[in-house]
Amino acid sequence: MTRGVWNLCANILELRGVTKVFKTGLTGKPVVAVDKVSFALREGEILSLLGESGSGKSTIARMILRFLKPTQGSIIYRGKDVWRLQGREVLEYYQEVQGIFQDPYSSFNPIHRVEHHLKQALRSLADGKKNFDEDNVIREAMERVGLNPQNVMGKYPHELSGGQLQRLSIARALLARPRLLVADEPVSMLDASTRVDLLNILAELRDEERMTIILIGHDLSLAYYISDTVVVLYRGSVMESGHVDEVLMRPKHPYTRLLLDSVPQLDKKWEHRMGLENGDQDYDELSKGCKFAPRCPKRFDKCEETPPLLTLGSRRVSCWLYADRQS
Amino acid sequence: MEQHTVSRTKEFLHHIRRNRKVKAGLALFAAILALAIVGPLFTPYGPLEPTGEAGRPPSLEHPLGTNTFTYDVYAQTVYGLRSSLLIGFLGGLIATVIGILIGLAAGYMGGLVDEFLMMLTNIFLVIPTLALLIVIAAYIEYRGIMIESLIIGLTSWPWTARAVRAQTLSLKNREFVLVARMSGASGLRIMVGEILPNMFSYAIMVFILQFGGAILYAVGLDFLGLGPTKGISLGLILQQAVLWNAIQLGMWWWAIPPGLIIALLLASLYTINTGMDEVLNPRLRRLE
Amino acid sequence: MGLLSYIVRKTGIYLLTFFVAVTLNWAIPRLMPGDPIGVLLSRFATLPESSEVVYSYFMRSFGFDRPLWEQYLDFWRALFNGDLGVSIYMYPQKVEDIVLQALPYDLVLIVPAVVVSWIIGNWLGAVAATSRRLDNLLMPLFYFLTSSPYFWMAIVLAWLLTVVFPLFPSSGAYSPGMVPSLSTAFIIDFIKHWTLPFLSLLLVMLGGWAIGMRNLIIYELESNYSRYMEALGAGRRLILSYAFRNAMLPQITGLALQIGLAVAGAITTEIVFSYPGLGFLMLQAIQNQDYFLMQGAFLVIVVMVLVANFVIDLIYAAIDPRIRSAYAGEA
Amino acid sequence: MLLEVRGLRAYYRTLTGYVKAVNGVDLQLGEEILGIVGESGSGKSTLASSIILPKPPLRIVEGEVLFRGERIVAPSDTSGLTRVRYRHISIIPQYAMDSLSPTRKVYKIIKDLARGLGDDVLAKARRRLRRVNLPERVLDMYPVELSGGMKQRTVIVISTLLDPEVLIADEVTSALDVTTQRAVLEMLRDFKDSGIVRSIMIITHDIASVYQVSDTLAIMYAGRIVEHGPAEKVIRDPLHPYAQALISSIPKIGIHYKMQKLKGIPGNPPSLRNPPSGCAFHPRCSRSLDECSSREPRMVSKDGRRVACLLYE
Repeated sequence: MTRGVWNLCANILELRGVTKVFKTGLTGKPVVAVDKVSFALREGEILSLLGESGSGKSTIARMILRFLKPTQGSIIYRGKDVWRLQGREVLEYYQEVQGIFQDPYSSFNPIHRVEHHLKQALRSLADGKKNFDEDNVIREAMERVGLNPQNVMGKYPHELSGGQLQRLSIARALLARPRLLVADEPVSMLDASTRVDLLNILAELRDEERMTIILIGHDLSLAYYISDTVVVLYRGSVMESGHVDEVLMRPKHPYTRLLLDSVPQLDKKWEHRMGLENGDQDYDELSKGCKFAPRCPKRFDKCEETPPLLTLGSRRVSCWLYADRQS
Repeated sequence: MEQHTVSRTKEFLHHIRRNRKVKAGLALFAAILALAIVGPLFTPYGPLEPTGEAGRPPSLEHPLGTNTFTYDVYAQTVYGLRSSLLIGFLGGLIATVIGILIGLAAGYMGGLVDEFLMMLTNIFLVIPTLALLIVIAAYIEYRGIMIESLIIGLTSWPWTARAVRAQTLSLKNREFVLVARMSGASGLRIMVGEILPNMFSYAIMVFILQFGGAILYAVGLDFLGLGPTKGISLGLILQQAVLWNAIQLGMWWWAIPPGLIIALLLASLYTINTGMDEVLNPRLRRLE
Repeated sequence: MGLLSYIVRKTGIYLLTFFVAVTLNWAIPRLMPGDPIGVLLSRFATLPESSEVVYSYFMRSFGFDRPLWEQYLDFWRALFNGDLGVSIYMYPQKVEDIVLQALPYDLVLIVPAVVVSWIIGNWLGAVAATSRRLDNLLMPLFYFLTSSPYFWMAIVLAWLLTVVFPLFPSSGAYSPGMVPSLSTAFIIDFIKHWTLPFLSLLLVMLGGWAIGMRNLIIYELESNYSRYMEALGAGRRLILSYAFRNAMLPQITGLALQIGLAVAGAITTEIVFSYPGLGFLMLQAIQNQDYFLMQGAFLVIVVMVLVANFVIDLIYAAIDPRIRSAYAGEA
Repeated sequence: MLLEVRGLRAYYRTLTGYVKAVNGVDLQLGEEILGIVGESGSGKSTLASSIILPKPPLRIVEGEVLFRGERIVAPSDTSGLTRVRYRHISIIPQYAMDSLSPTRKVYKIIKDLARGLGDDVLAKARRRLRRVNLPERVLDMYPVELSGGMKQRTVIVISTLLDPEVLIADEVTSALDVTTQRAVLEMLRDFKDSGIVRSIMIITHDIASVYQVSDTLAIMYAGRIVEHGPAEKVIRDPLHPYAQALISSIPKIGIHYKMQKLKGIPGNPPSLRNPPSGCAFHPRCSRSLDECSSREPRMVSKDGRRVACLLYE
């Protein structure tokens, strides 16, 4: 059942030089949150967008979901620029692209019962099937994400746990039968012991329904668990991207290495003391050159200029160390 | 009025009934309301009906005595209370509705709309409302309750607009608004369907303050001789009392009681509001 | 120089407010049904030397036969050479003279009332926040005070302190027959007349500040920094002093917003004591349908409130480090 | 034994009844770094508050806390705390980012807090700021002018300024990036090893990060400690079913969904308003016996650890 006028191409989603500049504070000082980010996403894949706070990952998610307009660059979904869609096309876009968010309790309006948002999504997005029994479809979607409709239907958000609400968010997104799911830190506010079940659901969606998923987060272990490809962001720019085993098992970019050194693992303890970085860093926003240079142990003179995104096999890395080995 | 935790209506009403301030405020307000409704049954006199005796101190027949024009002060007070309550309700309602509309629009739409509406709000916050009302009212020949409520409502909405805008801003960034947008909901439907319902308990509190504010302005205008051209109101009684030197002539019963009722009425509304604020904002609540 | 841009922004808003107030002042008479101004102008025509009075810019701005924008420009031109028209009630005195004569009485009444009530109110509010017993005792009193209409409080004080206990004169700014001068006799007489209006403003405003400060302090006492200091063994007095300092800041901005209400309160209070300020003037203007005098008084009141707000914003910017740091980034 | 907690029960009084946040905790703290791990509804932060700042709406219902054998906290009497606060027991609060009053310079805050408690505290503060890699001019700044990271390090310096024997660190890493998290944890380890503090109680929900620096671990569930012992043993060979399920549900780099599908703990976090009867974990426990729902397990010691589970009684 094809909808709208989307043409089929290898990459379901492509970001080309996407930039976002915010005016902040009372005086409107410009802050570059996302700086010429480009990456592509193949259908039926899970791509992890990894970065720490202030890396711009959530801003990218909001731009893909058409909540924030990029200052420059374009977001192409199945051949069409997302921000040039008009009227009816916007609704068709949301029939194909849905999002789930970080805070389960903020994703549900406390005044309405939890199925309010599911009914809302069903009525406006699932246009293909007008003759259906609403409650039945909603109950099915709930079971699909491992929820027992009896102890969820008719409840208010504050009566359910974070895990239950997050599953309901996925159920709501599934009602529109989307092809792309943008998950903005879906598990970071859940208890460690229930995160894995959520990730399993996302993985099943990819394997059984060829669902494409962008998973935004900062936890490398969670990303490794279910992703196919990874994009590592730092202060708004792409540092390294590629297949998950290449980037997270055999990292090349110094920042990715620093991240992997810092991630606590339950099977081994940190050996050497890493020492404290100078805490008084206020990075000059508009500084030229590699953004990681001030913290990079392997910094050398070349780093004063902004490194291009080099291609090494299927991996891409933005670092002068590998300039000569460009394949 | 500052940020409130969004409480479920059921739970909110549950706590409200238990809050000491709300109970006390409601009791006092109910008493005054009762006085306005049943009060006139206890006196044979109309508010502007001569009783034959001028300046009599309070007695069984005249619970609040009579004034220089031989009118029964008690009758004047209870009938005057009715018009003050009515103006308070209407004026307060108009101000609250306008304030919510402007605050909601400014908060949700942001950008130029927000800039312009907030500029307008700040201007009207600085200009003294009573002075503005005087200038407007002075030019109106026939001033009835409706007109007085209207001009009060049209000039006292800024407080509400500012508070509602702050609430809207905090709700607008909540993720359930993004969820609604992803379901193709229009801005209007989000404002009415998602944001406004969350402000229900908040709107009540704001209305209570506007109700009190409207009464205060109405009484102020009446005192300056700009009240309803026909009929009686609490402000008018006090204006006459001062004009005819009630105090200097010792007729305290003409001037003190009507003013006391206004003060008690406003105090009851203020107490209800404070009690509700405590329930909505746990940080202010001191657990008994 | 972040502070400069803060001041420039604030001045901009106040100038804009003044502009709106003047425009309202010009527009209201024209919007109202009937022809109140026409009646007033005709009353002028019957008065002596009315000829040269009519030709001032102000009067021409009420030439209804001329296009609106011309009238508007003349209105501003009149304003710039300080011409607010002529009073019918105190003909042929000019409105600006009458109003400027009444202004000092207002300032000497409102400014001390606001300042003193602010100090006492905040102190009482802090005291109420410290102990539950005081809180339950004082708060109902504050609710009652802040809810009392200003003029009713004036009436009560007049009754108590001029009739029941005749300690103070009941009207006027000074005893008849006294000539305003700096002699001690006059000053004492003036202070006696000034006390009751001052007291009635003070008592009503006091309640508002106290309630505000009490809530702010309780809010600050529940804040994270208070809890942290308490966890590190800081004494109750030290924590209270921190809470009081942080609670004072919003009370300064609160001061700016309350000025408008204080002025409105003064208008009605002055009437009870026939205290010759702008309020009493307003009453005379209303009773005599002396529209020019009334609108002149309105404009001066607005200017007074704007100046007060501006001064308070400056004080606030100087005191609150948050404002300076927020703007410092821009230097 | 620096700090001892005996049979502590601490409840929150709310308008709709009691929340039994700490529901019978026994704990001993020697010269070590003890990691206290618990998820939402475990009562770990309440344990910290009960030790250093038990005040309404939190109420100590039963049990006591001893510092060097002396009682400092009991149901009706917390006067003992005033003597030990800051000098002997200190805390790095959960809300470190906004625990400094915005309108008071840092050095003034330090002087107010340490008035009459130590020699020239400002000189010491300068040395400690250098130790955590912060410039000395921080002392002369307003907290509102500091970045988030700088504020947290300043609070760590202030809290440890009088070299307290016991330092409680409540969720100090949750709001930080993974690189700064490691730096802060190593800073705490350095404060312990250099003798600035004798023992640290690190309270967190992130078991992997606290394992890196702690000597012993205590795992909390529904207001009680379910397992407590040396870090290596608890992680390598957890005894309590909750500990086992928790540790096995945490992904590691190298474990991929396609190779090994991990499983979370079914069911929802326990309600502390009316916790499940008997052992609070029984509704979610895969190895629960039928008496688990009726009998509360006692703390027993088993190969070098203490565990509260009927399987081992």
